[in-house]
Amino acid sequence: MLKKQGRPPTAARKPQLNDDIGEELRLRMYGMQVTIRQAEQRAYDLFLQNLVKGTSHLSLGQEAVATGFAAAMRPRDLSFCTYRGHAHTLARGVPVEKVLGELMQRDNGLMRGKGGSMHLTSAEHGVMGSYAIIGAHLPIACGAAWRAQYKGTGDVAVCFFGDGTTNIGAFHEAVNFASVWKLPVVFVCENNLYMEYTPIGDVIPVKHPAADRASAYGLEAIVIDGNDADAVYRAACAAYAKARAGGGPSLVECLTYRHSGHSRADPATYRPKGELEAWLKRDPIKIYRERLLQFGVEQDAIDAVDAEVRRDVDEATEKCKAAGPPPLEILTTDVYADGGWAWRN
Amino acid sequence: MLKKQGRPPTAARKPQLNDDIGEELRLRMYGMQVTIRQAEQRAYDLFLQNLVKGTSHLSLGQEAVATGFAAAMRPRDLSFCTYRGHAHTLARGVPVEKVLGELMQRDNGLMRGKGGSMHLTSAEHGVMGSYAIIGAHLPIACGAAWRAQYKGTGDVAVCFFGDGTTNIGAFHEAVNFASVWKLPVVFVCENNLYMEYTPIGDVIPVKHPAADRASAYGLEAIVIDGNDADAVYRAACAAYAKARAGGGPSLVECLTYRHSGHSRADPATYRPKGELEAWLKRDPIKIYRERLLQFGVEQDAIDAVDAEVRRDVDEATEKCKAAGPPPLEILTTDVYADGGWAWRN
Amino acid sequence: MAELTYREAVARGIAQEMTRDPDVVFLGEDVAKAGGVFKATVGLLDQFGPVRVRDTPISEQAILGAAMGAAMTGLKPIAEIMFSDFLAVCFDFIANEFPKSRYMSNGQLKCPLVVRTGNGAGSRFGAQHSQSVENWCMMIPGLKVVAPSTPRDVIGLMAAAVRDPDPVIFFEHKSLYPMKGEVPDGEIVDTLGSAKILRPGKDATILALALMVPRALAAAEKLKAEAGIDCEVIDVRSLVPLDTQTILGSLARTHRLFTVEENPRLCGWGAEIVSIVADEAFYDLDGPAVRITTPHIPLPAADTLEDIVLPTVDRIAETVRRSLSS
Amino acid sequence: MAELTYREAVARGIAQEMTRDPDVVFLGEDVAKAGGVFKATVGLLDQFGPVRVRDTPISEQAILGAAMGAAMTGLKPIAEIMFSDFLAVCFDFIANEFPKSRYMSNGQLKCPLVVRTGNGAGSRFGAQHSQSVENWCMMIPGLKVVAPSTPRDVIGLMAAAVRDPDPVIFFEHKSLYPMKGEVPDGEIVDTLGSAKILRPGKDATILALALMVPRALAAAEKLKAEAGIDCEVIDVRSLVPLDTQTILGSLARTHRLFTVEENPRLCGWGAEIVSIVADEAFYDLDGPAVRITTPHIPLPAADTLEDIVLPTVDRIAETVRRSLSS
Ligand SMILES: Cc1ncc(C[n+]2csc(CCOP(=O)(O)OP(=O)(O)O)c2C)c(N)n1
Ligand SMILES: Cc1ncc(C[n+]2csc(CCOP(=O)(O)OP(=O)(O)O)c2C)c(N)n1
Ligand SMILES: [Mg+2]
Ligand SMILES: [Mg+2]
Repeated sequence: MLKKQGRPPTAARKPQLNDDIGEELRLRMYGMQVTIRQAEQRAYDLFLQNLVKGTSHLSLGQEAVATGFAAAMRPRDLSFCTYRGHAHTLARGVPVEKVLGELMQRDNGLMRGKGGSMHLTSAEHGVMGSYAIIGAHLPIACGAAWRAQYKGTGDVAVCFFGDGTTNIGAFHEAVNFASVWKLPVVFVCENNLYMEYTPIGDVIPVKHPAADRASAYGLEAIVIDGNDADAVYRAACAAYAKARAGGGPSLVECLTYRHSGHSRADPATYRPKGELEAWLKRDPIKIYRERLLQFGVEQDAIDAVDAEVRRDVDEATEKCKAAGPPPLEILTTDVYADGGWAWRN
Repeated sequence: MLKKQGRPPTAARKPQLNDDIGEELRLRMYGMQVTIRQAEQRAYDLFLQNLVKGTSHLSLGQEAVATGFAAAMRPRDLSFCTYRGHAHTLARGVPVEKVLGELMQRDNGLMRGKGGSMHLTSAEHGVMGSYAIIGAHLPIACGAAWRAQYKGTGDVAVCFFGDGTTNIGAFHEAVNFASVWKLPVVFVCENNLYMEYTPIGDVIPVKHPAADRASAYGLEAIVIDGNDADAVYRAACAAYAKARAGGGPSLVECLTYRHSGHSRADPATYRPKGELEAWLKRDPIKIYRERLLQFGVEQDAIDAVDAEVRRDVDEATEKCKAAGPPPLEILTTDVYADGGWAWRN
Repeated sequence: MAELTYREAVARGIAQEMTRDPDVVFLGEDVAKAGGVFKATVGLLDQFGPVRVRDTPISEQAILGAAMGAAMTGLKPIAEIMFSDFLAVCFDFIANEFPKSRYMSNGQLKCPLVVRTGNGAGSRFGAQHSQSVENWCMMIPGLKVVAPSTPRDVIGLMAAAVRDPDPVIFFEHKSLYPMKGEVPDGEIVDTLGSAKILRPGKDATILALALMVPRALAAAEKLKAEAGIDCEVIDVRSLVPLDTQTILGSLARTHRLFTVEENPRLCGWGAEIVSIVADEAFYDLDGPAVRITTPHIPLPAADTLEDIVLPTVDRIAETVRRSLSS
Repeated sequence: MAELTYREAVARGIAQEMTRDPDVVFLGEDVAKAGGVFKATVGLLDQFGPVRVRDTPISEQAILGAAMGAAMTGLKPIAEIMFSDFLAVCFDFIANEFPKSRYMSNGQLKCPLVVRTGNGAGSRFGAQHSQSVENWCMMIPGLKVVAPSTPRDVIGLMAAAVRDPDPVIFFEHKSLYPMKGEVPDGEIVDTLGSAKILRPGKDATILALALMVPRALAAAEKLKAEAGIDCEVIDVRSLVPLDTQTILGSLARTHRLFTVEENPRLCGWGAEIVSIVADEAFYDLDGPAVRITTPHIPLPAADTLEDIVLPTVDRIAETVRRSLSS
């Protein structure tokens, strides 16, 4: 009663910076989202200059998912990504240069151009690979979680995938397996409404591609706002805590949207009029910037983050442009553990 | 009130033979269950005499499922079975001789010994194959249903599989696909509590391997008593009617039990004490015989069915014993549609 | 006569068959509304409607299984598996279901369907989207396997595949999609199991498939111009059935054999052919039979690496030249 | 020295490695409580407990995927795929995941695991449970592939496979499970990539694998006794790495080559070896290299048919005899 009467309505909604997330982490999460955004926009520019080779799949608009889940991880937790994995890779702290270098297939790339944009991997950052065959990495993440369980490390394996991936067999096998073995793995479905060009609603008989399947595996149906990094962070913390406590896997569906096409080849003309515009209003970076301001963070501080990221991305771009192609000798290295490719004597 | 007071309690429970199923169909369903039982027992005897080659998977105790689903089919409806498919094959009217002949790998077998016990097929009876790789036939049944939908034939494809099969990827893909395309296919899960030797309860985090997954595909959870042919028949009728009306697929879980081991090699020692005995009390043939008696069918009439089946099975056995092995020429026939196997000129 | 791209030829080939036979249906991921990720099936939805041209979930096993069940009961499905690398996620249908049901049922069941799929390297897509996997299918008894190298062959072999009563795996080469070629007007129907001598020659026989065909031809021209070596170039086109007669016939004239394979070396189609030749044409051979293949490694993504990994015109020419002069 | 069955050797081989290294774990369908459907893993659950020896759902993709993720992060999993035919339902892991992750990551990821699986015919199980599919794996760059023919080799090669830092596909032959052989006491560790000359000879080299090894040996004895032909018999044992030196060395002495393959003909390992020989040892050969294989058909179930479909001792001997005398 006092609350309702005594305070002005704005003050009543005045958010607290010293909540469970706090200012420092929020600034970090803001910076990460901006880093992903700018790095991917740069990737797009470089593609237009014919400097990004092969394909590439941007997460523009989905930055909050990668950011929130990564921010809640411990260093030894492991990420398993898809071809749309730049965001998740950057979110674990992999330098922009390494990612852009790989997209440009230069010698300074994360895998020196051997893997390409769809297979970003940085074991030292816990990014245990990006997988380009739909569904494959869900069972693989189970295996990493199994190892954590076996060794009692307390580590969590986190596996990111799209809405369309929920219809492939490996999804079903993996989530069931993880649930029966109570593995510390978190399955994160980024529901961006589309597969490549076909709306997910056309190919499932339920509303939520992941959450409406959760009960089949004895799991809770979890749907969160994937464009709000705070909501993502909190869901991640809960899922990780459950996993670390021996409570088994979680399946978290994040509602989000990709601003650009499926891949660089896709102008995304299949989207109904107004859909993009509506989602742009819910741009995760816009939302987060507004929240920071609302929380009392200064515009200058925010601008400083943006500028610093831009410097970083510019510098990375220059380094990549200056880097050479991978030397031809690496063509046949690292097929086998002995470093070579000999299949005969 | 009148009912309760005016009639003696037995009369009150006196079942009506002229219900939706009726006497004639009931006698047919009884005969079919006995046929399956006796044919499979014979197969077992022949195995002990070393006359059944390869493997074989009996459905002793599961006869009501095959019988009820087949009895509700129209001649043009299609059955898709597993390696445990003798029952479903017989239930569509395939002669015992043809089935035993195949198990004995004789020239009079359904496929002249080329397929063996795990692949019983009789296209003329609508048995579109028995599949020995877990899960494969679920998508295939979808295809047959797609053709029925495309041609507007009103035919239904019926696909039988076990509890353990619900954990393989193809199950998930097929049921989702069928639901989205609203295909006239009925998925029948025979939950006999075990995979090969491992209890299904050990490998799923839910109670019902099929029914607890139904909602993931927008389907109703249906669990029936698989040892009561009447219950099975009614569930089948409902599912087929829905399918023919364009209502799409159903997923029906039948609770049942196999009296013998998984395959001929399995003494089934992994079963807890008393489990088999408890289920033997619920033997589908025993249940059905009692029901017929209760319904006023004469013991003599029932015995006559049993005796006729025995004659038939005996005769089939003799024919199979007399039949020779397949001629060696058929080794290379029917690889391709031209009848031969030429992969080169 | 019109000039078409290989990509356009795919759509025309499918359209030709869908027009002819109402039982031909087409399904796959993003094939209908979007016209395919390679834009090879643009226009089919408009022309034949959503009942015959259907988008599916990302469920390759369901796609191939549905195709099989439909084929078995009377339709003639064409199923797309977007990238041939994805045959691995539905390989049970390729290896155990399609090719065995007729045999196991002693001829009771049939499986007349076509799986078309984007095969091969050159797009800098990396190891999981660039493979040449025709051998995954060639080694399975009961399948037929074709891989056209020109727009004309795309249409003709597509027609042959759709009309064939057996399961046919149809490999389209991703790097050939933009290539243009002359295509006659009207219906085109080829036959499965016939290789084509594209360039007659007397000094050596070079066998090639799909993207390797234009490279083999260019290498032959180079060899002629630079070394006076006159190679016969044969487009194998169909791995199963295999036109052994054309191959052995050529060898009887040239006495030397080279295969140009995009696949990684081990157990490639070239090995099979060389083993046939080593047995049946041993006394025709004047020197070693040599396979020119992609090294037995996963494929790299980087353009510079990818460019040197597949057999190049130079590598083909150099290998032949050196082998003939030793 | 003890006499063990091939089946018992599997359990002993696994036990040897699980005892040595606590990071070795074992998973599969019905492998723990039931001791495996072929009873090849009886006793492991009792010895190593349910944390290291685990039953799984019928989810082959989950089994192989879990093995891979565990391998990648430090365990040494052994995964069972009950029948090798089922590799088709999890082939993405075999073809696209295991063998490519190290390469694509430029050496950052590792995949030290073993997939063991029951391979081959002879049990009258029919086309979907009898195949010899070692070639499905041999053709994939990045895998290693072994197939022992004796109890001793089962243990030695299992140890080598488990200790190997790369993914190894280990083919056990179902028809060999009951076969007995002498096995030395104590630890046995073999090396991958070494073929074994089991019977020296001077007139021809016969290469065989798994179940075909005893048949090739018997054929060699028959040829010696009946035709005075002295064959060298080599157990190839490891398809990748391939011991080309032993094979080429033998050929340099005998000048004639025969392969005995259980696989259907097309793209078999014999084709690969013949193609190597046709290129590198052309001038060593005194006559055609001949492959003796199962015909290129799905396998029949019936005993009478199955008995004639695989290469038999008589067919091997007769083929060699006729070829050497022509
Ligand atoms: C097994 C397999 N099938 C198809 C593809 C082609 N493909 C790549 S991305 C994609 C769409 C995936 O959609 P979703 O899971 O929603 O992820 P998103 O791309 O939206 O992040 C498809 C079909 C593939 N890579 N692997
Ligand atoms: C893909 C595949 N994995 C494993 C097997 C081996 N296998 C044959 S039957 C069976 C158990 C199946 O259990 P369920 O589905 O419950 O059927 P039931 O045998 O009880 O009728 C297994 C694991 C197989 N045939 N195919
Ligand atoms: Mg999506
Ligand atoms: Mg069962």
